[in-house]
Amino acid sequence: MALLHTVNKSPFESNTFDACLGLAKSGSTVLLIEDGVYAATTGNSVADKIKNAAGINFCVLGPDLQARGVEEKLAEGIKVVDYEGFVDLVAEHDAVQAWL
Amino acid sequence: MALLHTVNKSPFESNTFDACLGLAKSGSTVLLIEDGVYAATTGNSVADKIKNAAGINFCVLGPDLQARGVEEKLAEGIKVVDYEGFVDLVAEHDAVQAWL
Amino acid sequence: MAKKFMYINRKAPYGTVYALESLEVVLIGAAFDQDVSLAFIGDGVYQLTKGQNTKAIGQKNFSPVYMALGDYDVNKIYVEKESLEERGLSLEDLQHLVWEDEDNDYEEKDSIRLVSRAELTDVLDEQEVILSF
Amino acid sequence: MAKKFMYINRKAPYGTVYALESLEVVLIGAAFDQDVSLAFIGDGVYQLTKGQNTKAIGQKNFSPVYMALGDYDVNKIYVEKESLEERGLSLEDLQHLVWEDEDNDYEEKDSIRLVSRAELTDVLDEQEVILSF
Amino acid sequence: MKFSLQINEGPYQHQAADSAIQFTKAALAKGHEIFRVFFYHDGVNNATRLAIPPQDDRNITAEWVALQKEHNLDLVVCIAAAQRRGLIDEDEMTRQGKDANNISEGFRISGLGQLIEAGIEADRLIVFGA
Amino acid sequence: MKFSLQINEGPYQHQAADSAIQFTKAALAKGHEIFRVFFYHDGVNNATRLAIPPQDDRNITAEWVALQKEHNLDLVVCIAAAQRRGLIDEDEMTRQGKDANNISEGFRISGLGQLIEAGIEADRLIVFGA
Repeated sequence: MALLHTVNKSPFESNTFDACLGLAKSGSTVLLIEDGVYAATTGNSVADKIKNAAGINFCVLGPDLQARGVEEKLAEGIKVVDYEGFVDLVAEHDAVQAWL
Repeated sequence: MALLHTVNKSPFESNTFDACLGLAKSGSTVLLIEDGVYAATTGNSVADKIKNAAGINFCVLGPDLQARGVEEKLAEGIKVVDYEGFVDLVAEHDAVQAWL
Repeated sequence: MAKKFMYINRKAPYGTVYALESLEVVLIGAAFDQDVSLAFIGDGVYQLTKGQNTKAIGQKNFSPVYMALGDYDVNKIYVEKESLEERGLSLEDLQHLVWEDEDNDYEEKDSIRLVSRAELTDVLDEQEVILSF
Repeated sequence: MAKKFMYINRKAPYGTVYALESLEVVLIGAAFDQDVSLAFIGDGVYQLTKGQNTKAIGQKNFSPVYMALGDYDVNKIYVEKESLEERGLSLEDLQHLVWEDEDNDYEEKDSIRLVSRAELTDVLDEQEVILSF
Repeated sequence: MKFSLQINEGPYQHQAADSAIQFTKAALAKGHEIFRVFFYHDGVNNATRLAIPPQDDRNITAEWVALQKEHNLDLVVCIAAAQRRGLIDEDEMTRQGKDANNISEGFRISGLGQLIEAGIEADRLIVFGA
Repeated sequence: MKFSLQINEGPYQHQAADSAIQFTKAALAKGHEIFRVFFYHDGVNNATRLAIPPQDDRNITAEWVALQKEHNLDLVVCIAAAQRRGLIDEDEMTRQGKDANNISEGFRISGLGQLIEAGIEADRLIVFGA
């Protein structure tokens, strides 16, 4: 079993991203969408959290990165997907947990 | 001049309370309402923040504490007000900043 | 075949409607004979506190409804230990939720399962349908 | 007598409507000849980033409107330094907002004032009407 | 003292809508004047007359309407926010060629200038939101 | 694969309503089936036919209606959440003695059991909210 976790809140304003990391099992995937995409940017106070989350696959929704003008700030090791990639991730995992 | 700050988010889920403390001037008042009242409870991971905020007056809305069943957990040094007390606080301060 | 349904509750009561409307789904969902669990994580643990009194805020106090969950065969209620501790709460601060085991002479059993974050991670991992509020 | 109006912007754009609807108030409010300031704090600083492209999310890109604020005599735009730094941003990442000083031969001046948290505290303390979004 | 309120959230979803009512009642009880209540963002949803809350729950719109009648409150719904969200009055219905309207009595639809004016004319502006 | 969606927030206020539409379009484009879209909490506000968004902005309800027509989607609005928030159809209007209704074509009002069924019948349930 592997879950897909979606996070749509900014890691700077909400603890949602931390809560997700606390309960995401090794082998699961975290997809950052909406204001959650800021967690995928580099050079900031949360960047180490992704580096230190061993065994979790991180993806980010490209359309949301582009909308916010932070595409060039993307941290290493995070896969960018579009909405069709989002759909694929849902299909490839056993269930989806939305961290709202 | 002295501002009244209102905070209505839980300090455990949102950075709103921290943001307020960062910009509240000595002599101003912070009123905790709605889910913000949890910041007024004791024995938890945020309790020290109020203790360390020198020069700020802290108030909490009693009706919101009671609704949430945490009245008995109230930390020391925080004044409990009802809605009429809320109105008085607004009148006594020069302006209101709502930390949403 | 019954599916594993998990209701994730992460929000405090009254500040938003999610706690109440989540409870409404759980009660309706109980009729569908699925394998139902509830998890209370983060501020969600505040939903279960004793002594809620909403009179002065003008909202309905729905906390007594949690006591009825056992009667609906909703008796797997996971409460995350770390979430309680961060908030200065213990099980004593929560309502005592029970259910009657009809396979065991209607013995009264606790519904709340206090679990660590690591244990809850494994529980979540087994779920097939996760409803988030 | 003009009142000191402060618009506090603390939310990222597009995730919620607040950034857009705040901007709409600012534009309408500009006609009222008040002493207007804007503060961008926390995720609010993201409203001003360069290079926003909303085509793929189906929302309107309203970021060019910030460039027009100077024409509406809205030229006191406070950006909190600490908020930028926490997010790994610098002024270079934000749009260059300017206004023309008609008292000074229409000289082009910067609208953004990069201020520390301590400085912003003093600015907030002087306000008479604070609109929060 | 003269107060104005800005309400950013709709009924039931966030407590902001409730807090604003409780504040208004307390302010009026203490003899203050409410210059205007301005409903913005999802706050416009407080103004629907079509809501049917459960019988054992509060009816937020009805509470505003009762307060409006008793104290002649000026309850203003932002026209731009309301149009986006499907809150329209009879005039808007006709003008926009819609077949129904849903704004309750006691509320009036107007522009954002009314919010600025509320800030200028009142001694204090208080924002309720999420 | 068969997907069900739950939408917890209304249009414009939160991006959740937009993300759900984009996801639905992408899923359909990839040949998946959408078993049901269930609108809960403020999500019921997506179903109003009275919205008049600015001409240069998207019309979220109209997008759902277009998708519904093309793909015969089952768009279900939670009756309890809708009643609280003033979203009613013609039947509800008559039954409750209201003078107007505002649900758009393409949506149907039903109970929470439809959400549970959506979870049971679909291969995946995805929640969009705030």
